Amino acid sequence: MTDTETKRYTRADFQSDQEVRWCPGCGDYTILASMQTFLAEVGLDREKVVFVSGIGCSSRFPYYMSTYGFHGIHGRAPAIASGIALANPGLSVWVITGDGDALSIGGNHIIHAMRRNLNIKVLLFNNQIYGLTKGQFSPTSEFGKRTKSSPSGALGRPFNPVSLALGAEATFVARTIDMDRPHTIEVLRRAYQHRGAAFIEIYQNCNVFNDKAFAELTGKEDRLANRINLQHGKPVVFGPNQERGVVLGASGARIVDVAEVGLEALHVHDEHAPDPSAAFALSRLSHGPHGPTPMGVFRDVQRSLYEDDLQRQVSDAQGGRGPADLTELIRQTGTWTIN
Amino acid sequence: MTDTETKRYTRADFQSDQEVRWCPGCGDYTILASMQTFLAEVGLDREKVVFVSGIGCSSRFPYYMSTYGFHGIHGRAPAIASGIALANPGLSVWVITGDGDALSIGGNHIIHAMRRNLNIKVLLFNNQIYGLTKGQFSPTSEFGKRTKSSPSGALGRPFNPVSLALGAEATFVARTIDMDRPHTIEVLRRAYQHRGAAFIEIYQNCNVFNDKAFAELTGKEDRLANRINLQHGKPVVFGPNQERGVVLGASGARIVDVAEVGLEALHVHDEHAPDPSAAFALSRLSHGPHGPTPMGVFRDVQRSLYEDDLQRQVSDAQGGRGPADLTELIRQTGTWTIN
Amino acid sequence: MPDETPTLEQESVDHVRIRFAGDSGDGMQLAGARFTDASAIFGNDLATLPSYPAEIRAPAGTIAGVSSFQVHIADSDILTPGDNPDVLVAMNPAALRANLADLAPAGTIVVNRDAFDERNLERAGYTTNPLRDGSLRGYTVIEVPMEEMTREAVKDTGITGRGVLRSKNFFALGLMIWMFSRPLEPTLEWIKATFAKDEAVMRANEAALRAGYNFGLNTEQFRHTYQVRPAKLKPGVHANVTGNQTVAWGLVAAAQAARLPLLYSSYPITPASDILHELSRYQRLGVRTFQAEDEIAAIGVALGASFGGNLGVTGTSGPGLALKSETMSLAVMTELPLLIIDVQRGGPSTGLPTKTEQADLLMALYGRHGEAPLPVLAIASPGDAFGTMIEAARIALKYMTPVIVLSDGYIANSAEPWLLPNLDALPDISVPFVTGPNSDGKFMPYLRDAQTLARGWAVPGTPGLEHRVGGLEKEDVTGAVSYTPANHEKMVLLRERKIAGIADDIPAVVVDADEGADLLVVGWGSTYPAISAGVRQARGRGAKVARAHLRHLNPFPRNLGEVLRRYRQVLVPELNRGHLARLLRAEFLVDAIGMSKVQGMPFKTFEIEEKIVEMTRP
Amino acid sequence: MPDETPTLEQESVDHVRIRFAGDSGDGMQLAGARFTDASAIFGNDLATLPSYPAEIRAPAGTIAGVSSFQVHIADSDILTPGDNPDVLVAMNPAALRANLADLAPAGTIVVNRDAFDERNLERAGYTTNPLRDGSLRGYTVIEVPMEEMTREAVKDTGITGRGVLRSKNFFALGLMIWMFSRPLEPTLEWIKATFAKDEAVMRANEAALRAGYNFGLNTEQFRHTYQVRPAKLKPGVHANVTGNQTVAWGLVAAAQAARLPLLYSSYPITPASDILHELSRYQRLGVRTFQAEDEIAAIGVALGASFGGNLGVTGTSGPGLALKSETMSLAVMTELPLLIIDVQRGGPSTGLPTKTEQADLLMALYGRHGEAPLPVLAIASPGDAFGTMIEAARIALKYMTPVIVLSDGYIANSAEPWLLPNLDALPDISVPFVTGPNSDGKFMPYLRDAQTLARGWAVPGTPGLEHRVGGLEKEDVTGAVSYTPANHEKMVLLRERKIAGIADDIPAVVVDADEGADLLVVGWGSTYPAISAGVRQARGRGAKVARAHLRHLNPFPRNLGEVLRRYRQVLVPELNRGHLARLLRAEFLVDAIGMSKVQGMPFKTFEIEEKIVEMTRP
Ligand SMILES: Cc1ncc(C[n+]2csc(CCOP(=O)(O)OP(=O)(O)O)c2C)c(N)n1
Ligand SMILES: Cc1ncc(C[n+]2csc(CCOP(=O)(O)OP(=O)(O)O)c2C)c(N)n1
Ligand code: SF4
Ligand code: SF4
Ligand SMILES: [Mg+2]
Ligand SMILES: [Mg+2]
Repeated sequence: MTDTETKRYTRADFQSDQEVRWCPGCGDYTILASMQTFLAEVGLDREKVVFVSGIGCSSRFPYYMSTYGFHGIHGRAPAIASGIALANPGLSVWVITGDGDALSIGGNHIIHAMRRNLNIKVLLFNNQIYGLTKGQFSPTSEFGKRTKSSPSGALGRPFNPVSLALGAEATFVARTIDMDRPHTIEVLRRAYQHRGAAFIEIYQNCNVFNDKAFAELTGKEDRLANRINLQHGKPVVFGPNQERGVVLGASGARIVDVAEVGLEALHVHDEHAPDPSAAFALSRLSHGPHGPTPMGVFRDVQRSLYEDDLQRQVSDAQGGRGPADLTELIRQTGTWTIN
Repeated sequence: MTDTETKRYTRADFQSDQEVRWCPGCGDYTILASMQTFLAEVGLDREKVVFVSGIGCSSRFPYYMSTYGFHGIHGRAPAIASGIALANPGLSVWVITGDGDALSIGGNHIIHAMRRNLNIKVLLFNNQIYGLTKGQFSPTSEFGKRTKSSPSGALGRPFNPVSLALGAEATFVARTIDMDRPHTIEVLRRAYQHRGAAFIEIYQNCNVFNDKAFAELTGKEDRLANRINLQHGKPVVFGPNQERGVVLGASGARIVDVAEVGLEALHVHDEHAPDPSAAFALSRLSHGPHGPTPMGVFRDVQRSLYEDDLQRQVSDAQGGRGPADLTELIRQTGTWTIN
Repeated sequence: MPDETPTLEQESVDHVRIRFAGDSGDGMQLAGARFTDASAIFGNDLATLPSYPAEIRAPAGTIAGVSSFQVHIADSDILTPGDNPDVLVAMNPAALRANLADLAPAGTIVVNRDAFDERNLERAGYTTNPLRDGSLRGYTVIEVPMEEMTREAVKDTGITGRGVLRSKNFFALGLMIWMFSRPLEPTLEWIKATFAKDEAVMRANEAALRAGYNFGLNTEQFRHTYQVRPAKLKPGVHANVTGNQTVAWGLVAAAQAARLPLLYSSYPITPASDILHELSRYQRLGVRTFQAEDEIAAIGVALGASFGGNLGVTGTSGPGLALKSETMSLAVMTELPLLIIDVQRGGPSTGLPTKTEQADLLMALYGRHGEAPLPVLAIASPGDAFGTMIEAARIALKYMTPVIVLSDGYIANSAEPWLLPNLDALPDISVPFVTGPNSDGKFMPYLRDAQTLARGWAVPGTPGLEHRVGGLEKEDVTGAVSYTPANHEKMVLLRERKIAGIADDIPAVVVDADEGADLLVVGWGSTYPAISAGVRQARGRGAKVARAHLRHLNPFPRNLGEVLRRYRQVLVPELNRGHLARLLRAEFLVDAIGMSKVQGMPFKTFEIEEKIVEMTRP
Repeated sequence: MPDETPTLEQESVDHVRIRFAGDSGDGMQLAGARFTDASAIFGNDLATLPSYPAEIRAPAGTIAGVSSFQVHIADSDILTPGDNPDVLVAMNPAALRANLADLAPAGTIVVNRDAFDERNLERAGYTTNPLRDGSLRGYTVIEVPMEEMTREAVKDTGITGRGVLRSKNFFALGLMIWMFSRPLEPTLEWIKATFAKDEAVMRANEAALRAGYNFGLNTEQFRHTYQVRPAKLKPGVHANVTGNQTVAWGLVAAAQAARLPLLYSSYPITPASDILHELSRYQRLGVRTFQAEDEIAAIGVALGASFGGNLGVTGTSGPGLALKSETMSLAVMTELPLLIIDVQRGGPSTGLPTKTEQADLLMALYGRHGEAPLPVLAIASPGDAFGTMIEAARIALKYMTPVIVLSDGYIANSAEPWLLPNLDALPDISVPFVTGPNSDGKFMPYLRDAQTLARGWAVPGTPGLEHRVGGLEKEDVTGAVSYTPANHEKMVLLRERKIAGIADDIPAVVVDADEGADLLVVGWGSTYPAISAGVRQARGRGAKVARAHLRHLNPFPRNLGEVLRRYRQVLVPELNRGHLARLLRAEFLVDAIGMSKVQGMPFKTFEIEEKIVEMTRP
C-alpha cells in the first residue's frame, strides 16, 4: 500500500464539528486557520496530534480541532501536556495558552517546561489582556493600562515573554502575529521541526477588550517601519527599504541606519548560537511591542530531549534485557523463608 | 534626644533566643552571621525588620533572627512578603528561600515579585539540592546528578537563577557565596540600599547532601582562578594576577587573556545599564557554577516602586482631601428615598 | 403628542414579571438593569435574575448565545424574581425558543419581528416560523418591527453602519417603560450621563428609547398598559444592589468599623471578579486592591497584609478556593484575621462558570489538611451581604481567625432594593493591637484571651514585640516551635474550642414559626428568597410549616439542635447534593432530609411550595 | 571463645520490646533496622516504630535531637510495636531522659556511660547524673563504656578522627544481638555488602559489632540472655517491609496486573518522599518517575499520562493533597483513572511533618469544589499496602475515576514481616482501551458501560477516536460542552451514582464478632494494630467487644449500616478529631462515638483496651 504516501489532508480535515465561538473579529480565528492549514500541509495524522490548553478564550482552541484535545484548568496545561508526552512520545503535543494562563497563574510550569525540554510546543496567544474574564490586565499589559481591575492604571512592569523564555533555558523561542498567516505557518513549521520544547509568542488581537494593541505591527506603514524579520545567517535589517539595521554592543542591541554604519557592522542573526545572549539582546529591542520589533525565530538549538534521556536510563537499567522481575527486586531487599 | 544617633547595635542584638539547628558545618550558619553583622552595622531597628521564608533548611532562618518573622509555607514567601510590604511600606522586608522553595514550587511568585518591583529583598540560598527533605535534586542541580530521587541522574537543564531573574525584569540582581562574609555583607548592603525588589543568589554549601558543590569558587587556587568580581565602571578582569578578562561580542561574553586583547577591549561593567543584555551575557559565563563565575552586583537600576505607585494612585484619587465617604459613593450609584 | 393617544385601559396589577431575552450582543442585561432602576426609583419592590451564556461569545442567533434578564416588580415586598415571566421580550427566534417554556400561561410575548428571518430561524433550530405556524396560540403575541423602527429613529443622530442597530435594546426598553407606565426621565438622564463621551451614541440611544415609548403610545396593538404601584418599602434611602456590590461595600464598612486599612487581594474569576472591580474603583476611600498572579499568591498577600496589621481579604470562586486551601491552613495555624470570600459557581472543575450552585460548603468546612477549623458564614441575598461582611470581620478580628464567607453566582449578579443602613452608626468592631509586653515584661505571641481564646495581634513595627509566626506546631503561650505530643493535642483542642466557642457570641437561630407545624425547612445562602416565598405560598394553601435560615454554618447557633428536635420532619433545600443536611445529621443525629437541585439555577418558588405541601399532607 | 563464657541462664520469653535511642547522629535507626532484620530472618514476628526529630538536625545532645527506634519481636503473631519497651538502649543522657517514662516497670536500661559527662547532662536538662542520683532505682541499669570500647575495637581498622565513634551504634547492636541470642552472620554480611566501597568503614563497623557481642559474652554485668523463639508465621517467603516500600511494590504490581506502563509523578514531601525514592530505583522494571516542580504539576503530569494511556499515579502528604484539589476535580470531570496517595502527617499547615495523624480523611472526601465524589481507600499496615494499591488501581480503571489512597507517617516508616504474595497470580485488572467506534460507527467519549457507568478510555494515537475532554460540564454521551440545566443535573447524578455503585463491587465489611457483644469498635487505616491488640487484651479481661476495620471509606461496604445497627454502642478510635465518626453519623444516623488522639503518635494498645473495658463495664 502506498496509501500513506498519497494521503493528502486539507484544512477542513482538521476542523472539528464544534461551532467556533470567539467574538467576531478575534485574532484567535486567524491563528486557528493557520494551524489547520499548517497541519494539513505537513500531513500529520489527526490521531497523532494532541492540543492541550488551560482556561481563557484562546484555550477553547482544542475544541475546534479534529485531533485529540484536553481543555485543562487555568495555568496547568504544560503539566498535562508533559504527562501526555511522557506517556506517548510518538505524539505531537501542542499547548495553547494565553498571557494570563501562561504567565500569570501558569508561569512556573512554563519556565520548567522550557528548562526540561520535553517535546511540547507552547503557543502563547498574547493579547495583553484577560479576555475570557472580560478585561482585566495581564502580566503582559503595559504599565498604566486602565482595565476593569486597574481603573487608575496597572502597576508593575510587564514581562517580555521572549526574554523570560530565554532566561529559562528554552531551546526554541519565536514570535509571530495572528494577522500574518504565512509567517505564523512558517513559525509553526519550525517549532514542529525542532526536537524539544518550543516557546512561541503570538501577538493576538482581542478586538473586544484590547483592540489594536499590535497596531504598530499591523498598520500598513507601521508594519513596514517596525517589523524586524529575523533571518538566520543574515544581517538584521528592516524598514521599507531595508535601510535600518541592528547592531549588538556592550549595552545591548541598538537600531542604526545601515547607511551610517555599513552592512558589515550589523548583527548577523544566528538562531543556533549556543549562548542565548544575542537572542536575549534582540528581545530587549521592544517591550510591548512599541517601535521596531523582532519577529521570527530568536533561538533554535539542539539539546537532548527529556523523554529520550529518560528512555535511555530505562533501557540502560534493563541492560537490553527488558523489564526485570518484581519478585526478584523484592527478594534483593532481603527475605527469609518459612516452611 | 540624640538617642537614635548614638544607638549602636551589635551582632548579638539580632540573635534570637532560639537554638540554631542546622547541621554542623552548614553554609547557612555563615550567612546568618553575615546578616546579623550587616544589620548591626547598618543600624536598622529590630522592629522594622521582617524575615519571611518558605520551607526548607534555609527557611528556618527567621527563627534565628530577633526581628519580626514569618515562616510561611513552601514556595509562598514572596506573596506573604508582598502583603507585608503593602501593609507597611516602612518595614525592611527580606525573603529567605532555597533553590527548591524559590525555583521549584515558588518559581512563579519569584518572577512576579521581580517584575512588580515591590521593596522586598529575596535571598536565595542555592545549595543545588533539597536539604530539608534529605537530598533530592533541585531545579539548580546539575544534569545527571545522582540523588535519592534521581538514582540514575537528574534530567533537564538546571536554571541559571541570575539569567532567570534578569529575564523576569528584575531591577537588582546579585550573586555571592556563604564563605565570603565581607562580600556577602557588601551585597546585602547594596540590596538594602536599592529601592525596589532585589534578587540575590547565595551559593550555599550543604555539607550533608551536596558537599563541595561550589569548590571551584572556594578552594584557594580555584577561587583565584574562577572568581570574577564584578565592579561597576571597571573592566571585567580576574585571575591570580588579573590577567584574564571578559569581552562582550555578538555571541555573548567570552573569556580572554588581557595581554592578548588589551585592557581597552574588555567589557566595562555597568550595573546601571538600562538594558539588561550585558548583565545577561555575563550571567551565561558559568552555569553551575563551573569555571570562571561572575560574583557581585549584575544589575542595579531604578524603577518606580509598586508601593509608591499604588500610594500615588490613592492620593490622586483622594485629591489631597483624604478618604471620601462610603455613603457618598453608594449614593452615586443611584438611590431613591422613601418617606 | 399625548392628546392623540388612543384611549387605553390602564390596568392596575400588584406585580408583574418581565423577561428581556435576546442574543448576547443585543444588550439585554443593560435593558433589564435600566428597567429595574427605573422601577426602583419609582418605588416598587423588585428582584432580578440575570442569566447569560458561559464566558465565551456563542455564535450570534443560536440558543447557546441567548442572554436574558428577568425582573419582578411589585407593590408589596417580594422575595424572588418569580418562576414564570408574565411578559417575554424576545429579540430573536433563539430567545423565543429558549424562554418560551418558562412563560406564564396566557402570557404576553413581545417579539422583534425583523429578526424572524430564515437564517435566524434556522440558527435557533426552528423548522417553521413560530409566529406563523400557530404554535404560540394561547399567548398574546405582539410583533414589533424593532429593527426597522430603530433604524428609522436613529437616522439623524449621526450613527452609521453597524452602530445603528445597537440601539434596538433601547427601543425595546422604551416600549416596556411605556407599557408598564414608568417615567422616562431617569433613563434619559442615565443615557446622557453614560454616553457623554460619544454624542452620536447618546443621541441614537435616546432616539431609540423615545421611539419605543412612542411606538407603544401610538400603536393599536397594545390594548392596555399596566400600572404597578409603589411598594411600601421601609422609609429611607434605597439603592438597587447586586451581591458583589454589597460585598464590596460591606468590606469597606467593615474596615471602617474595624479602624483598619483594607487590602483586597484577588485573582479574577467568574463570578467573583466584580468584587475586585468594584473595590478597585474605591481608591478615593483609601481602599487598596492587588491583582495577584494566582489565587495562592492572592491569599498569601492578604495573609501577609493581615500580619502587617491590615484587614486582609481575598475573594474567589470554587476552583480558586481549592487552590487557597494550603494557605488557609497556614492562617489557622498562625491565628491571624483574614476574610476569604467564595462566590460559588457550578462545579466540579470548570463546570458551569456562569451558573450558580452551593456545592462548596463541605469544602469550606473540611477542605484543609489536618485539623483546621475556621468559621464559615453564608450570605442570603444581595442586601444581606453588607451585614454579613461586617459580621465576618468582627469574628475574624475578635477571634484572630480566618473566616470563610460563602456567596454564589445568583447573589453576586442578581439585584434587589436595599435600605441603606446608617453608615455613621456602624458597630465598633476594632480590636486594639498589642503594643507592649503581655506577660511579666515579655511578649508571648500565643498567650490567649481567657474568654475568646484569641491570641494578641502584634504588628511589625512595634518595638519590643518582635516575634515569629509560622506553620509548624506552636508551643502554647510562647508560640515557639514545638513537636511535643501533649502540646500538639493541647493546641489542636485549643484551636477547636476557640472556633466552637464563637457559638456563644452569635445570635440564636430565629424560627419563622407556625403554630402546630411539624415540618421545619432549614436553608442557608441564596435559597433564602425561594424558600421564604415557597413557605409563604404553601401556608397560603394551608400547610403548617416552620422555617429557619442560617447565616452561621460553623459554628452553628447554640440553639440549633434544640430547634431541630422540635420538629418531626426537617427539610433542607440546597443547590447541591445535601451538604447542610449531612452536617445537621452528623452534628445532631436528626433525620434531616435533603432537597437537592443542581441545575445551575436557583430553586423556583413552586418547587419548594410543592415539596412542602407534599410533606405536610395529612 | 564460647568456651570461656561464664555460665548464664538463657531465659525464654515469648516477646520482647527493645528501644534504641540516641542522638540523631548516633545511627539509631540503622541499629534498629538491622536488629529487626536479624530477628526477621531468625523467624520472629515483629513490629517496629521509628521516631525521629522534625527534619532539621537539632543540636547534638539535646532532647529535641533524640532519635529512636522501637522493635517488638515475638514468637507468635503480634500487632503493634508495643506500648512500653522492656529494654531501653540509651546512647546519651537526652535519650535516657526522653524515653525513660515509657520504659516498662522494672525494665532494663543499657546506657553508654561515656556520654554521661557534664556537658551532655546539662544539654539534656539534667541537674544531677541519673546514673548516680538514685533516680533509676527499680530498673536494671547496665552501664557500658561504649565509646571507650568502640575506640579500642576499631583502632586497627584504618579509621581515624571523627569516624572512630561513628561505629558505636554497631557496638550497641552487637550487644543486643548477643543479649537476645540472634545470629551475628546476617548483620556481618549486610555490613560487607553495604560498605563494600569503603573498606576502613566496613572493617570498623564489623569490629565494633563483634566487640559489642563479645562484651556481652564476657561481662558479668549480664545475668542472663533471652531467647525469643521463631513465630509460627504462615509458610512462604517473607520480607520485612515498611509501608512506603509496599506502596511502591503495590504500584508496580498494579501496573503489571493492569498491563499498563506506570508513571509516578510526585513532588518530594515528608513522609511520602520514600515512595518516589523507591520507585525511582525501579527503572529496570520499566517504572518511570517524574519529579515535578510542585504538587499541582505532579498531579497534572499524572493526569496527562493517564489520558495518554498510562497508569498515572501521584503521591504526597497533606499540604500537597490540598494543592492537588483543583486538579482532582478536573480528573473527576474528565473521568480518567488516576491514583492519588496521601501519606498523612500531623497538621494543620506544616504542623508536625515527621509525625503521624489521620486528619486528612474529610479533606479526601470533601476537599474539592462542586460535587466531585471519588473513591477513598485506606491502608491498614505496611503489609496491607500492597493489596490496597492493587485494589485502588482496579477501581480506578474499571470505573474510570481518580481514587485517593490514605496512608500515614506511621505506616510509611514502620516495618512488619510480610508474606510475599505469589506475583505470578496477580488478578487481571486490565481494562481494554477503546479501539473503534462505540455508537453507530461513531465514538462517543461519554457513552457509559450500563453496569459500571464507566466511560470508555480511548487514548491519543488511536485513529478515528479523536475527541476532546476538559473541565467544563460534559453533555451526556457525546462529551460535548453543555451548559443545559437538565444535563448538568443528570451528569452530577451520574457521577455520583457511578461512585456509589462501587459498593456493589467491594467486599462486605467483616466483623471480628464476639458472642453477646454490644460494643462495636470501628477503625480505619493505621489504627489497625492498636485496635486489634486492644480488643484482644480487653477480651482477655472479659470484655465482650466486636471489631471491624474499613479499607473502603467511600463508598462504604453495602452491609455497613446493617452491621452498625446491630450494636448498641459504636466506638471509633481515630488519630484525629472524629472524621470517620462524623461520616458514620451522617450516613447511618447511628450515635458513633469518637475516640480521639492527636499527639503525632499511634494509639497505644492499653489506651484502646482501657476504653473498651470502661465501655463494657456492666
Ligand atoms: C483557578 C482559576 N482561576 C481563575 C480563573 C478565571 N480565568 C479564566 S481565564 C482567565 C484569564 C484569561 O486570560 P488569558 O490567559 O490571557 O486568555 P485570553 O482569554 O485572553 O485568551 C482567568 C483569570 C479560572 N478559570 N480558574
Ligand atoms: C507543599 C509542600 N510540598 C513539599 C514540601 C516538602 N519540602 C519541604 S522543603 C522542600 C525543599 C527544600 O529544598 P530547598 O528549597 O532547596 O531548601 P534547603 O532545604 O535546601 O535549604 C520540600 C520539597 C512542603 N513542606 N510543602
Ligand atoms: S474577548 Fe477578546 S480574545 Fe476573547 S474571543 Fe473576544 S475578541 Fe477574542
Ligand atoms: S541538610 Fe544541608 S542545607 Fe540542611 S542544615 Fe544540613 S547541611 Fe545545611
Ligand atoms: Mg489574554
Ligand atoms: Mg536547597
